[in-house]
Amino acid sequence: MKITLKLYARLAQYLPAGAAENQARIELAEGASVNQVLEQFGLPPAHCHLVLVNGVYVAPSERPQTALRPDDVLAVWPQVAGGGWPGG
Amino acid sequence: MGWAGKILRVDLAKGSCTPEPLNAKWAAEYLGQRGLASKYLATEIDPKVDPLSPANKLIFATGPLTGTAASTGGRYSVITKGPLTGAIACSNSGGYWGPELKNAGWDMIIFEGKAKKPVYLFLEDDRAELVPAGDLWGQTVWATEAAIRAKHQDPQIRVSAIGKAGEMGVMFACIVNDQHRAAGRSGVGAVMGSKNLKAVAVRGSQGVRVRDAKAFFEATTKGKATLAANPVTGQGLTTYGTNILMNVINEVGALPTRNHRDVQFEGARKISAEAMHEKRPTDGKANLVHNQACFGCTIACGRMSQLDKGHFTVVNRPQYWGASGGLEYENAWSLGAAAGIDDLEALTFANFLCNEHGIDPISFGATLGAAMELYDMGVITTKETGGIELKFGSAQALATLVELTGKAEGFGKELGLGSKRLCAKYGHPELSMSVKGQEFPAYDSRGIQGMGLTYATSNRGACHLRSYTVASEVLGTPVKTDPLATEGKAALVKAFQDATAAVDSSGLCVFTTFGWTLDDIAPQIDAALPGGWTTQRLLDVGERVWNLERQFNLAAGLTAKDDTLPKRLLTEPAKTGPAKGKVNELGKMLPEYYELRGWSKDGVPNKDTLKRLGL
Amino acid sequence: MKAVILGAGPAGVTAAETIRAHNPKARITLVGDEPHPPYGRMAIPYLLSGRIDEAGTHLRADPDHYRNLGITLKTGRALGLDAKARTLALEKGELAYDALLIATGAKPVKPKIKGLNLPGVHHCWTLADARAIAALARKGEPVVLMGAGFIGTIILEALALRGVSLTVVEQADRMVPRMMDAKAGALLKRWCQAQGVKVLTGTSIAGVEKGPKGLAVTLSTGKTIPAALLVVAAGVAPNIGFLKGSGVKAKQGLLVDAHLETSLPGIFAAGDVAQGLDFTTGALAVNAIQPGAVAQGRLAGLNMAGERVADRGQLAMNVLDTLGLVSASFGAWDGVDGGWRSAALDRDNFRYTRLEFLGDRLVGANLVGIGPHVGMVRGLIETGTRLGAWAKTLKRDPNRLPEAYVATLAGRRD
Amino acid sequence: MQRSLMIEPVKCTGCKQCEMACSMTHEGVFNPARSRIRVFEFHAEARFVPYTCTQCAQAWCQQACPVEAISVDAATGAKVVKEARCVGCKVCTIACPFGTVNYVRATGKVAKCDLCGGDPACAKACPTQAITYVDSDWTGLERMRAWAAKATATA
Repeated sequence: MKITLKLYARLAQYLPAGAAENQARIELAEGASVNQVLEQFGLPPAHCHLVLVNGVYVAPSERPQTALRPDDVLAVWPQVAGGGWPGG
Repeated sequence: MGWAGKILRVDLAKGSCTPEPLNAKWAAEYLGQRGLASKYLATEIDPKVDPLSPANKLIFATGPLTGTAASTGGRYSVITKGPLTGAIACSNSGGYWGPELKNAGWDMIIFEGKAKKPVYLFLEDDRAELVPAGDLWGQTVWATEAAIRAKHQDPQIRVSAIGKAGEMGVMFACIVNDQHRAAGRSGVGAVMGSKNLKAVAVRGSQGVRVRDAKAFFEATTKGKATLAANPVTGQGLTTYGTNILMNVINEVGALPTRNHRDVQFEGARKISAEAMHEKRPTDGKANLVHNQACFGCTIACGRMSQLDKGHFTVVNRPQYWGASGGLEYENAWSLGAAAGIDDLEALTFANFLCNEHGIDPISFGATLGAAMELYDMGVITTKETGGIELKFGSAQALATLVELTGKAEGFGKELGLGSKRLCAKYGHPELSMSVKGQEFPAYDSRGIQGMGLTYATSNRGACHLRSYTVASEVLGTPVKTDPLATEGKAALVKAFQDATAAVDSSGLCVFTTFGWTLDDIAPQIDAALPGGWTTQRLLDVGERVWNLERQFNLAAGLTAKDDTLPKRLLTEPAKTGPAKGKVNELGKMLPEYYELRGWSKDGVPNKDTLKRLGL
Repeated sequence: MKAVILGAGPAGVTAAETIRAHNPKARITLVGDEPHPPYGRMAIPYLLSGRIDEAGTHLRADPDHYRNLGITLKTGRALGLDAKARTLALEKGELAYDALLIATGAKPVKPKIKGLNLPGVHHCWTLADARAIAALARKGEPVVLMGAGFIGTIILEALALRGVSLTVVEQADRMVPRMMDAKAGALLKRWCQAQGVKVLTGTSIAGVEKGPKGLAVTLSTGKTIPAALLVVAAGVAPNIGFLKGSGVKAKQGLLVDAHLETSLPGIFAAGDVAQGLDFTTGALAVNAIQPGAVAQGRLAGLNMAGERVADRGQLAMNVLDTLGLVSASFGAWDGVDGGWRSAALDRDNFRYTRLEFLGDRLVGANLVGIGPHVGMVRGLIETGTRLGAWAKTLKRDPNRLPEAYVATLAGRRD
Repeated sequence: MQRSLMIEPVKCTGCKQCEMACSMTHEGVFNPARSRIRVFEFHAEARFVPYTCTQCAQAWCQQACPVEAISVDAATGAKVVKEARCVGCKVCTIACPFGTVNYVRATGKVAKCDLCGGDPACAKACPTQAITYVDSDWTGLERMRAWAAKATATA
């Protein structure tokens, strides 16, 4: 099955070759878990702070048993924040 | 000690500048800056005054840590009754101006009345002088700063000024210092313009003392180490700035797009921090040049950007070829997604012009988005716009209108009304995406429920800087909560509101709270000030400030009915993303919030609450 | 090697130290004509104003400094010179030398005006003068100062700080006419008057007589004013009288080449007595200023020690504190042919900045009410740094010079 | 090995922590106007340049002083102002071609960087290592000294 993997900020360096604009279509075995993908691409677990499947947060404890489905979007960020415009 | 102990009262009508001692009792209760100046304002003006009348006052205030080596200790606020909202306004700015005021020996400046002719205040240590500003009237913020520095022959003078927008009463005009740092929201610049006050120029050489220099050094050094070790304040914000959020908020389905018609923007990535780092195909250079810190800041989230000289916005306009303040998340959103525009260079240009002319990019972009929806509906046509095709996604319209709005010319004058008045004028008040007349920032409360309550209850109208529950609901700081749930959000909002009010009163930047709690801040304040400052005392200050602001607004005529959201967010479900099918469930959160605050069902603070807080 | 240095001011002392640094074996004799350890004339006004004591004027703080360096101090006055025999005649005895430095400095000029020999008329030049002035310049006493040139204006401050009732008489149309332009001079005058000092420009002293307060000073206007003390600061002339007939060539001062050597081999000159290369004009000029004297002393010392080092010329420059108003001038402050200027004047706040350029290079400056980093002016002038686009910026706002300096000279290190 | 301040403007964010550390160390107050190091801002270039004395070998300031109020700290190589001897004549301020000796009205004396006796507060306070205190070899000090010599001199 294919899913979309999106890696942002400093994690972009872990995207496969040929990826553009922070994302890549990747081929996975049916039923692969979130954690399997993170491991497959060598993402350091400590840096996988915000892990979203189709925009929904997956807590670290759920990542091993959360199975991905075809065309899911898995997006990952290190710890980030913004919030805004400190002029306001 | 922390406080300079002295404030300057400027009667613009009389042309007098009078020093007076800082009210020490109030300082002990309200700390400084936002809290303390709000106390002065609430005590000194009738809350019912017309914000743009001479009876309103305009206060520039620093906090006790402003001008010290505490990380981010470089802030000041402008406090007044806001014209956009009719509520108390407090807009916070960084850069170098606030510390300069403190270094000149002043905690705050209170402007009263209205000058007969345009003036600016020149303050050099103890010397205060109102200088005729007829030649500066009509000038941009940037030109004003250069002219004042040249006139007084001191390039180190710091200037806080309005552009033509403030002079002309653009309802979201702001006050800009150091090229691109602004007391941005609620139209404080229009109040300044209504007083015929062009600028406040400051030069200080007296310095800031703290109660216990050794303890202060230890506390601030520890604080800096904590920020440096934190992945957000030590690396994330430093490297990517706030606009790292663009893709995050889009992914969670809370990026307001095309005047909140949509909650996800297909062009989000093109205007994100990641894109700012990439080389442009046109000239091979990145939009982002460097990061910049405000005074004392060890985070340095500020962006410095440089445009592609060949871009249509600046071709043949070399005055915009240098680096200047780049896109923060809110601005990238408001100038971009809110109007459906994905041209990073055009957004950066618009951002430059917002700073140059002194308008709030959030309210400007959101108002442009609302106008585009009216255009899309056929309510506004090229007849009204003077030929401008106001289509969603038009970078050309953005570039043209940011300049017209900054100069309050043509259709820019209409946009200068702000979305509430503009939409009402064209018969569609429901299309103004605002609370109490102030436009939303960059989070759709259908996808982040707590932000709905944040916006509805914010004392200065819709605002993310009063309680940033996004930190918890999306970013997992300090703990992750479910953005689509309403349970527990009332308590979360109250906690964020009180803590933020305390930080805003200290002279520090609220961004430190990504790495610090009040437990990190209290020792720094305690070392700077006499009287013993603990986390609990700061929380008390925060709650006191919040209730003081609330009391002001109630006295100004606002009621619980104003604690609400536009119909669209309460009734039109999100179309895509995780929040698809959801509306904001404010009704589930608001009563609980009132109760937690110790307020009546009508949102009025109970007697016990007021007594407990010494109000 | 026998090195004799005549004159124990900054140039002489620096030369002696420089020779020692390059030649451990040289026999170095430093001859002064006053009975004190070498002191800085620059410090005398501060002695007068009470900020320092006499020890505070000493060029070197350590009393054993010269002994530790093996420099022989000698008090004496030179009478003449035998260049062939390489001997210097003193009032008491002779000194033989292999290399001689003449660093005898200058002495104040006494104009030919009636009454300047009366008691109560003093120059302000030596420590002895300072003592005499201090005795007369008491709080509230009327004091007249003749001359508001650079030295006069420094003395002005010292006198004013002593609380005397001071009148300054300057025959030129403005204060410090050889250092400042008319605008700057006018600012200084108005500032001094605001501090309670009477400044009469375009006025001269016609004569002095005894008077009820001690002296009566008659001005060119015909008016006569009382004075307990008249201080004469009407210019200086190099101390070269003893060289008459020696063969050392002189005009305004002793003419020296790029190696600070006079027309006679082995005889060098430095400091206020020397007419050396001027950085700005390329001509020979007497630049009687402290840093120039030191630089020439150092160069002369090097050349006397056998290091052939050439002078690129001394930049004329001065800094002045007039009762709290600090001003400075550098190089071609009055402009050069084909050049251009950028100026900013704020009369109310006593600020004036005038920069003179040739092309995109800075060549001179007049500054009143100066900000920080004033030395950068020297740096830019002496390096001849091309300012490029910054020249345009400075044309709009001359006070951005420190930024221009850092951007063009210092900021490009990485 | 003598050490000196290495300044790398490309790392500077303009936060002025160095100025505050300097003024607090020397004056007991946070006051950038009294700092001996100053960060220059070049906004249009997004460039910030900390700037202070290079402790140049020529020691223009020391040479120009008429009363030996500036001396060399043997341990650090810093040219140090002895306040007790300084008369405030300001000759050093015009003599220093780097413009890094400044007159301080409040004290009537001049002030300049003294390397804090070998433990510079500015370097410790810099959050981005734009200012570091390193072996002189690393700073290009010799290059700078060569520049100083060429720049101004007389040599």
